Formats: sequence, structure tokens, C-alpha cells
Amino acid sequence: MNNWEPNIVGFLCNWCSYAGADLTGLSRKEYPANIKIIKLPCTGRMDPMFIIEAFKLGADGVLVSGCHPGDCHYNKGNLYWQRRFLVVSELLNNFGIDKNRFFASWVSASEGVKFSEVVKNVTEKIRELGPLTK
Amino acid sequence: MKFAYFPGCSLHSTAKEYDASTKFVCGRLGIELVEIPNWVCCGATPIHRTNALASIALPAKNLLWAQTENLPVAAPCSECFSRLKLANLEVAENEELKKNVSEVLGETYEGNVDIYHLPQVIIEKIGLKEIEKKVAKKLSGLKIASYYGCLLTRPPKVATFDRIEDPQFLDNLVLSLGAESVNWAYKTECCGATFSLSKKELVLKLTNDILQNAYDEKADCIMVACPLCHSNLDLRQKEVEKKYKVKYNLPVFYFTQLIGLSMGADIRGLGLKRHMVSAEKLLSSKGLI
Amino acid sequence: MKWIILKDTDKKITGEVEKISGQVVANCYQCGKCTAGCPLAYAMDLGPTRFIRILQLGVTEEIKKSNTPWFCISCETCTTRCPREIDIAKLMDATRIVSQNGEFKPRELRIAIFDKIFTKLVEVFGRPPEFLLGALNNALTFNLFKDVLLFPKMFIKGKLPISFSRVNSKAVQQIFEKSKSR
Amino acid sequence: MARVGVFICDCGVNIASTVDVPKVVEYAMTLQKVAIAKEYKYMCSDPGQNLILDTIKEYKLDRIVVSSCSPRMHELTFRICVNKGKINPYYFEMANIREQCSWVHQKDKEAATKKAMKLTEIAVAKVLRNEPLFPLYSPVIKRALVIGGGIAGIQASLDLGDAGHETVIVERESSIGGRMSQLDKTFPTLDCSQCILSPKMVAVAQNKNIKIYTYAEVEEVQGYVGNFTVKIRKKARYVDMVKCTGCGVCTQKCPAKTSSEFNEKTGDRKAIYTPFPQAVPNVPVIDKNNCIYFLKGKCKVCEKFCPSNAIIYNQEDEVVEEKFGAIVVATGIDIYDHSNYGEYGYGKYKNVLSGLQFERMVSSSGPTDGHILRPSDQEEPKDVVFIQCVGARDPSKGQDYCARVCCMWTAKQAILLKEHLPNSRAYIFYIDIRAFGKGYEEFVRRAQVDYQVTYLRGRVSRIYEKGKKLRVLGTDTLAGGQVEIDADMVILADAMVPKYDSVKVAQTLGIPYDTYRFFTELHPKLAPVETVTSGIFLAGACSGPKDIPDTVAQAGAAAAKVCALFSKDNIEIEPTIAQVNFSLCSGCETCKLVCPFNAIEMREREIRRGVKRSIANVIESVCRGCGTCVGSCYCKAIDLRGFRDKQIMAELEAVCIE
Repeated sequence: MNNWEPNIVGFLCNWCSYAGADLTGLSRKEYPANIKIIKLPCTGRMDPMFIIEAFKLGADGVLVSGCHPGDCHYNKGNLYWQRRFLVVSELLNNFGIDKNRFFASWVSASEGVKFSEVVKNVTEKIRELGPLTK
Repeated sequence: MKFAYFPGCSLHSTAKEYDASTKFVCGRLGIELVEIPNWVCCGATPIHRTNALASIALPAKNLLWAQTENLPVAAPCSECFSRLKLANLEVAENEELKKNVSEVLGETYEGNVDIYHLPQVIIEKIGLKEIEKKVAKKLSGLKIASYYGCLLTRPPKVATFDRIEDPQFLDNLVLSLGAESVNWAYKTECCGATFSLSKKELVLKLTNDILQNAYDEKADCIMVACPLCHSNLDLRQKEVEKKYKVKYNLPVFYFTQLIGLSMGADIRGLGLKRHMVSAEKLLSSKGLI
Repeated sequence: MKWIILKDTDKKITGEVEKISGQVVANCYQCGKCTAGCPLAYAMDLGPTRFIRILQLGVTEEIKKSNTPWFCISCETCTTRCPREIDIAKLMDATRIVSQNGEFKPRELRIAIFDKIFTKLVEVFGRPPEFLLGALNNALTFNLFKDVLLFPKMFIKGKLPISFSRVNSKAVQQIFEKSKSR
Repeated sequence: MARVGVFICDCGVNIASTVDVPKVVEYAMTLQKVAIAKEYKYMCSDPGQNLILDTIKEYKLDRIVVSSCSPRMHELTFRICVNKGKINPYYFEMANIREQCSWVHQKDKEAATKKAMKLTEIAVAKVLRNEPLFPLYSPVIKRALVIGGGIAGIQASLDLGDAGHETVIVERESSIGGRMSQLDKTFPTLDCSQCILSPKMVAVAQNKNIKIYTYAEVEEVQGYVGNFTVKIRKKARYVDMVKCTGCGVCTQKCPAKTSSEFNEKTGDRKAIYTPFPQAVPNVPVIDKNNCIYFLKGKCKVCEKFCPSNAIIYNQEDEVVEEKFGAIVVATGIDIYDHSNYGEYGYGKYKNVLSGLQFERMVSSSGPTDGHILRPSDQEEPKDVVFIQCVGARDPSKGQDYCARVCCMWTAKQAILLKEHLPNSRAYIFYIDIRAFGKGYEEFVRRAQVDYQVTYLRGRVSRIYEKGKKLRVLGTDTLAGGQVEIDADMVILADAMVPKYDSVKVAQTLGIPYDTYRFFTELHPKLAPVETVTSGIFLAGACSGPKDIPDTVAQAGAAAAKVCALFSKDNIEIEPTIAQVNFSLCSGCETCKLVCPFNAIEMREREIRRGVKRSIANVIESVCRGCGTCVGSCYCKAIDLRGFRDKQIMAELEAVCIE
């Protein structure tokens, strides 16, 4: 298990967090390469199934990131996601998945530095937790 | 209200009167001070200029007791307060430092002790209203320049209880005692305490600037909350007058002495006779003794 | 005016100062607010702003020669007002610590000696006896009669207890010994 | 049979110096259904696009993946290119291997290369599940809304009005004019600000295409490009706009005084007032918080003296709803609050003024009629100190950015001082002089040489009162010394900060803002007046500090963008919207409930012969494709085109399965 590298899925909303992640690149702020990003129009699109499915398929961690409350491009999609988030995170334990493997954050289009911090933090935490054992 | 009391070296030597008047005032206001057993020097400026780790470990050593007893700490000296609070903050912020400090001490210091400067204890925890109730004799007619010095209001992360520039809490206290507060510009300038023994000529200039400004703004006297400020402004005042060929004759009081005076305490008990610049003439001219 | 030969500059001292203080000197944009408010700048050769500049460039000789860090009085005015949030007083402390660590000779001996005496007294007694502090300082800086006129009066006023009590000295010595090794 | 072509871009060295591109190409070739993978230096360039077109023909490709920069940068470019190759533009996906790979993993080339392979694989997985989509069209309402009546809003409205488009200005204050009307002269030409602004204000009022709502605010914005529905609150001004002739008798007679916001609290105004004499419209308002009648129930002096019976004490706010095709945001700025600098004593010492306060003092329509007088005793000042960068370039105050105008503004004020009081002495403390505009450097030289203004390089540490004077403790880092000046007056240059409620405005409009709360452009260089929300444009300092020339230029640019939009009768809208699978829908109405745009209606539908049920239906012209309905549907009956469950699942599989 020496060569194990965490595999992390990042679901980002198109308007804030994806743009924020682009800004991280524009400002050349390094972060670990373990995260792979899937773009969504809005965190409101986030289906809880995606998260459970991700762990089922073997992801070690999942991050969902959207606009700050109030800043949603579609007014309130992120607020619906916020509600679902609480349910999903409780639900995960029932599936035998440590809910500490699941992260959510708000990153705006101007928070490039914050995005790199979030990813660093997530990667570090997952590294501590070790690989997901089924 | 109970506090772990850290008097600091000066209050056991050059500033015994500050210690005495503090105990008197706190007694009257119902503040219980328990002296930290076997406390040692906070390290003051010379140590943080020579040994970064010891400058945190020494204050932490003293705070260990407060940590076990779960008591907030009250420090009457600005230098001690600053060192104690900074040590606490830095240990709380920095895991590696916490590890190092704990190793040096042989005990784990967590960095979670509340540390207050003595004026903060009296003004914030007791409140000016309570003090006003206890004033037996208003200090009417006395024009007091409140001198905060450097470490009572700086740096911002340590001194968080009033605005940094142009602080007001001591001025408000002065008004509560029935005296007049002098609006002056040098209230937060540095007196140079650190160089008192090593670079006296620098200290004399800084002290002169402060005395001069208080004198120009027509203060009768200066009120301080730090034994180091006091020793420069009082002990060296004659020397300053001689060097700069001026005459100030400004008595320098500890704020606790003035509270004590307004509560009707005896001037000998407050240690007013121990000052180099005699206060008796001023106080009797205002009918306060 | 002198030449600053950039190939002769060296960031060794700067690096150590940054490490001890936790500050980044490149943050400084030389606005001069620290010097403007420094109560002792008048006595300094460079003043804090220019001192940070030579730290930025790594002009080793100038850093060693400057009295600026030695005259810093730790009043924190610069730190409080610095727009770039640099703890300038800490930079000055760190420079002196680098010197104490043997990197270079202290520029202001009298100040360095006082700091040494004070530290030693804390180490030995736990609380430094002020009488001894004054006396030793005078003796070691060849200034035997400094403040002598003050002593009798201080004595009468009860401000100069001549006593030597040791408090907690073992624990304190342990602090010094252990922290030296780091 | 799907045939995917993968095109991997070097982006010069931007990608290729970190990612081993040939390795990615090699990997892509091994992926399922990939017919060909190719590398090129600049895929977005003409030869790059031609390479794609030629390859499509040669290999009979029907789906395309480009691994290059962010789709936010070039998705549209490549969609157009793919379309030219006769492939539906939605049979295209991009893998972001620059912003989200090579630029952020520069220190670990191996990991970056592996990630680039994975990202390409993810895009291939998705494109295989894509479907052809066709653009939807929506009609454009050719009316523009301009929010803010400062110089930016005025210029944008004039340009739009002149182009023949109906335009509405909504201004919060009782007159248009904004910050520029507060200025005395403008740099570097020293034109009188009011003299060049007033004609434009009048022109706006007279333009038959432009309608002005002053003392009004935008409350709610619904809809999308070409079709916004906006609620505007017209605050009660207690004066009949039609009857009032602007004679000013009411203001003269009003007994209630308060400090004037227009004069930055350096002078007084009445409770019924126009902010300044040239106000447009020249109709006063009653300030309810200071009016004696509203406070105490008695007075009515204005009503008594009004010759045209224009006072209406019981007037109420009115909310109107109007339709617009485009919105120009020109909400402007506030001025930094200098009292955050305790060491400068602003607010404590009378003779420490803000730049705008000095501006009012110099203005001949200001409270001192243009005489420069020391506020403490109304004496003419001799020594005046100006300090630049107050509230700017100062991370300790959370204001990291350069104020952008204060170098020039301060030079101008020093010149005005010397013109008014030739025997005075002016000192300017600066850190750097940023005089990059046309004629700016020459202007600063004039201040230094012709007007003998003393420039001192350094920040001031402290100001305190000493007798009648202000002692200023500064430094001159060039001379290498501390500087002490006993000044009569100190002027702290003003930094522009976002309007206090900019976040609320951004949220109402659905546009992003930066960490300082300024609105964010679509692209800082290439799309400086657009926002991510199409149909909403930015003008002036609401997106960051700007001087007048830049503001006017930007306002014109915003107007041109609106004109371009209005040149079409219908506009294309993204077809990536929601779609209901009628046979799965249970009719629970959850989607209808969560939809932020009311784009879902319930409709009776025959699902089987003879069986009718009420099920959800997406109104295509209203849906904006956020997918919130999809995320909350219990029966998986609703899906989002372009981001279907099966597409995201395919991406997920590609990520997770090694």
C-alpha cells in the first residue's frame, strides 16, 4: 500500500467554484493532483446518488463545492444542495462509509487561493483516513 | 471574582506601592487576587531579544499554575501582561511551538488561559459604575494626563480592549473619579524602559518628550498603569529636568493609587510617600489630603 | 554613497532572521511608515525602513554594521501601523538573536551586555534582583558611577531592597538549558 | 458507431512544459472508441482548428474532445469549429488540462501527466453519452435598464438613447450626476467638472428615448437575456414631480437643517432639498428623518409657501414592474472611511479632511463658496499636507488594491490649493506616483515644477494637534530621514470602495463579485464590460476603481454591447435545459416547488390510452438549466440535457475506475 494515492472526486458548480478553480490556475497556486473535477451547472444539480455511487466505484473522498449562500447564479440552487448535503452526510454512515470522507465548501469565483487551500485540506484528511476499504 | 495574580519583579522592588495600592483597591472592589506561587520573571524585553523559545517558555511556566487552577490571570505590569498574553497566543496558534514549549517545561501548556491587564480587570470586569459608587472623595480639580505607554495598547493582537490609537479607557476612569482628563498626544508614546540602564541618554529624551507634552497640555500630574513607565517618569524626572534645563514637577501616580485616594485611603498606605516627585503639595493644594 | 555589489550580497542572515521571526521581508514595499513613527529613529543610522531594505538585498556588511536593530526599543509602534502587517519589532529581535547565536558581533555592546546580565540573573535567581542588575551592569560597562546618586534616595524610599532570594531556579535553569539546545 | 477524435493542446509551453503531451496522446489512443488522437502547439489557432477539421474528414469523426484550457475560455471557439466540420456542437467536450492541471501541478510533472490522461479519459467518457442539441431562440425586448445615474450611467444612456433604444435610468438619489458632480475640477485638463457634466445631464433629461427614475431603487430582477422583468421601487419624495416648478421657495423657507451628504458633511442642507443647484430633475425631496412635520406632526411651512401646491405629505412608495432586454449596471462607489486610521485623527481633528471634503471646499458651489479655510477657525491655511494611499495598498486594513485615482487627484488638489492661495505651501506624501494616463505624467511634473508642490516619498505615521497646528510625523525615504511638519490642514486622499450594498445588488442581479465586493467582469482583459450573466453589463467604478475617462469609455462599450444584442430580433439560448420523462413522473410537484425560475408547470397528459395524469412540464423559454429540479426528483423522471445522469455517471466511472 506504499504507493497508494488518494482518488478524490470534485463536483464543482460552473459559476463560482469552477471559475474559482480556474483562478487558482491563473494565479499558479499549487495543490495536490489527486482531485479530478466534474463540472455541474449548479450544486442544485447534485444528486445524492452521485456521492454514494462515487464511493461505491472506489473513490476515497468526495468534495462538492458551490457558490456562497446568496451568491448562486440561479438564485438558490446552492441552498437546496445545502439541505441535501446534511441528509447525505448522515446517510453515508448507513452505507458503511465514514462521513468524514465527504466534504462540502463554498468557493466563489474570486477565491482562487481558498480553492487550493480547500483541496490541500481535503487531500490531507483523506490521506490520514487511508484508502476506502469495502 | 477570583484572579491568579502575577505581580512581576518590579512590584516586589521598585514599585511596592503599586502592589500595595492594587491589593487595597481590589480588596475594596471584591476582586480576590491569589498570587501565583513561586512565579518567576516573565523574561521582559532582554529575553525576547536573545532567546525566542525561552521568551515564550518563561511566561508559560507561570501560566501553568493558572491553567491547572482554571483561573484568569491579572497582571499589573504592561511588560508582564504583554509577554504573558503573547506567549499564550503564540502557543495557541502554533502547534510546533506548543510542542517545543511543553518539552522545555516538562509539562503541556495549552495556551488557553485568559490574561488581563489590571486596568482591564477593574474597568471591564467591575465596571466604572461600580467604581463611581465607591468614590468617597471626588478628585475634583485634578487635571490628570493618562499615560498608556507602549505595551498596554500595542501590538493590536495582544491589546484588544480599546482602540489602538488614542485609547480612552484610563481617561474614562479619570472622569469616573471626578477628576479632569487631559487630552494629550503622547499618551501612547514609548518611555524607553528597556534602555533605562543600558542607554540612559535615549531614555532621558523620550521621557522628556512625554513630560513636556503633558506639561504643555496643562496636566497637574500623570497617571500610569505600569511600574516601568513609573520608574522612568518619576525616578528620572529630576535628571530630565537637569539635562534639559526645565522644571516640570509632575507627580506620577499609579491608577490604583488614585482610585484608592478617591476611596479615602491613607496616603501612606497607598505608598504615595515613596515617590521621587512629591505629590503631597499638589494634593493638598487641591484639598485632597 | 557606496556601491552595493549585488554579486557580493548574501541572503544567509536574512534567511535566519526570517526563520526566527516568521516574517517575510519581501512583503515590505518601503513606504517608510515604520521609520516615520519610530521614537528612536533619530538615533539610528538606517532606521527600520532602510534596515529592511538591506535585509531584502542581503547586504551582509551593512546588516552587521547597523545599530538599528540594537536601538529598537520594542515599543511595537512600527508593528502596529505597518500596512503590510510585518512584525518589524520581531525582525529586529530576530536580528539580535542571530548575532547572539554567534553570527556576528553586537554593534552596541552596552545594550548587548545588559541583555546578557539580565538573562543571566533571571537564570540564576528566577527573579532578577534590581540592585545587582544595576551594579553588575555598571561594572561590566566600565561606568561604575552611573546612577550612583540615585541609589541612596531610592534606598530611603524603600525602592531598592538589597536581598537575594532564589525562586524556582531549578525550573528556570532547565528552561534555559533546554531552549539553548534548539 | 461513435468515432471520437481527441485533440491535445500544448498551449505553447503552458501545458507542454508540465504535462508530457505525447504520453497523453498515446494514452488517448488506447481509449474505447477513440479513432485518433493528435497533439498541436496551439489548438485554438487557425491552423489548429484546421487540423481538427481535416482530421474530422480524414477519420470520419463524429465526436470531438479537446484537452486544453478551461472551457470558460474556448468552449465556444471549438463548438463553432466542430459545427463547421458538420458535427453537432454538443458532440463536443473539453478537458481542462491547463487551469486545473498543468498550472496547478507544476512541481509534480508525473502526477500532472497522469491527471491530464485521466481528465481526457473523463471527457471521452462523457462525449460518448452526449446527444445532439439544437439552439433555442427567444425574442429580444429592445429596452435597456441602466442602474445608476452617475457619469457612467449617463453616458451609457445617452449612447443607447441616441441609437434609438428606449432606456430607463434608475438612480437612488434625488438627482442624477453622481460622484462627478461633487468634484470641482478634473485632472489633467483642469476642466470644471460641473461644466462638462451638466450639459450631459440636461441632454439625458431631454432625450425622448430616455426615462429617468430618480429617488428609486431596483428591487427584484427576474428573467434572462432579452427578457428581464424588473421591479423598481420609486420612493416617496413627497413632492409632485409634475406640479413642481423647481422654484426653490420650499427649501429657502424650510426651518429644519441637517448636514449635507452632497457636501460630505462640511455644510448644511434643509430637510426639503435638492442636493445641488444643477440637479436633474430639479425637484426637491423631503428627507423624512429630519423634517419637523414628519417628526413632530407640525410645521408644513413648505406646503404653505409652495406656489404650485406640489407638496404631498401622504405620498407613498410606488413599485412599478417593467420589461427590459438588457441591463447596464453603473452603481458606482463609496469613499473609504478614514476614521479607521486612528493615527491620522480623521473625525477627531477638525482640520483633517477627506479628499472629497476638500473638493467641496474648493468648489465655488460648496459650503465655503470656494474659499479654502481651515475648518477650526476659518483662517486661510499656510501649510497643507496631502497624504496618498489612505485606505489603499494597505492589507492591514483589508484594502490591498491601488486606489488608482489618488495620485492624480492629489496632484490636482495641490494645484488647486496653490491657485487659490499662491502663498501656501503644499506637501504630498506618496509611496509611488502612478501617472499612466494620457497627459498624467506631465500633469504631475507641472505640480512639482510649476506649482512648487513638495513631494515626499513616504507614508505618514501619525498626526496630532499641537496648539492650532497639526503636527505631521512622516518620513522621506529618499532623503533618508524623519520629517516633521506643522500643518494647518491635512487632506487624506480618498480610496474608492464598493457601494455599501454592492453584495445585495449583485445577488439581486445574479452577478458575481470579488473579495472586495466589486462586481466581477466576465474576463478582466477580453470581456471587461460583460458579466457571466448574459444581458447584464458593467460600466464605471462598480467593477473596480476608475477615473472619469475610463468610466466614460467603459460606459460607451457597455452601450455598444447592448446595441449589438438589440440588433437581433431573436437570440440563441443554451439548449442545456431540463426535460421530463413523462412515463416516470409521479406528479409530486417537487420540481415545481424548487425551480428558482418558475419554469415548471403541471399539465394534464395522457400517459397511457385513456389514463390521464397531471405531470410536470418544462417551459423551455424560461428554464435556465440549473438542474435543481433534477437533483431533487424522487423518481428520476426529470433530467438535464448536457448534464444527464448517464453523462455524469460516465464521468464518475472514468474518475474512479483505474
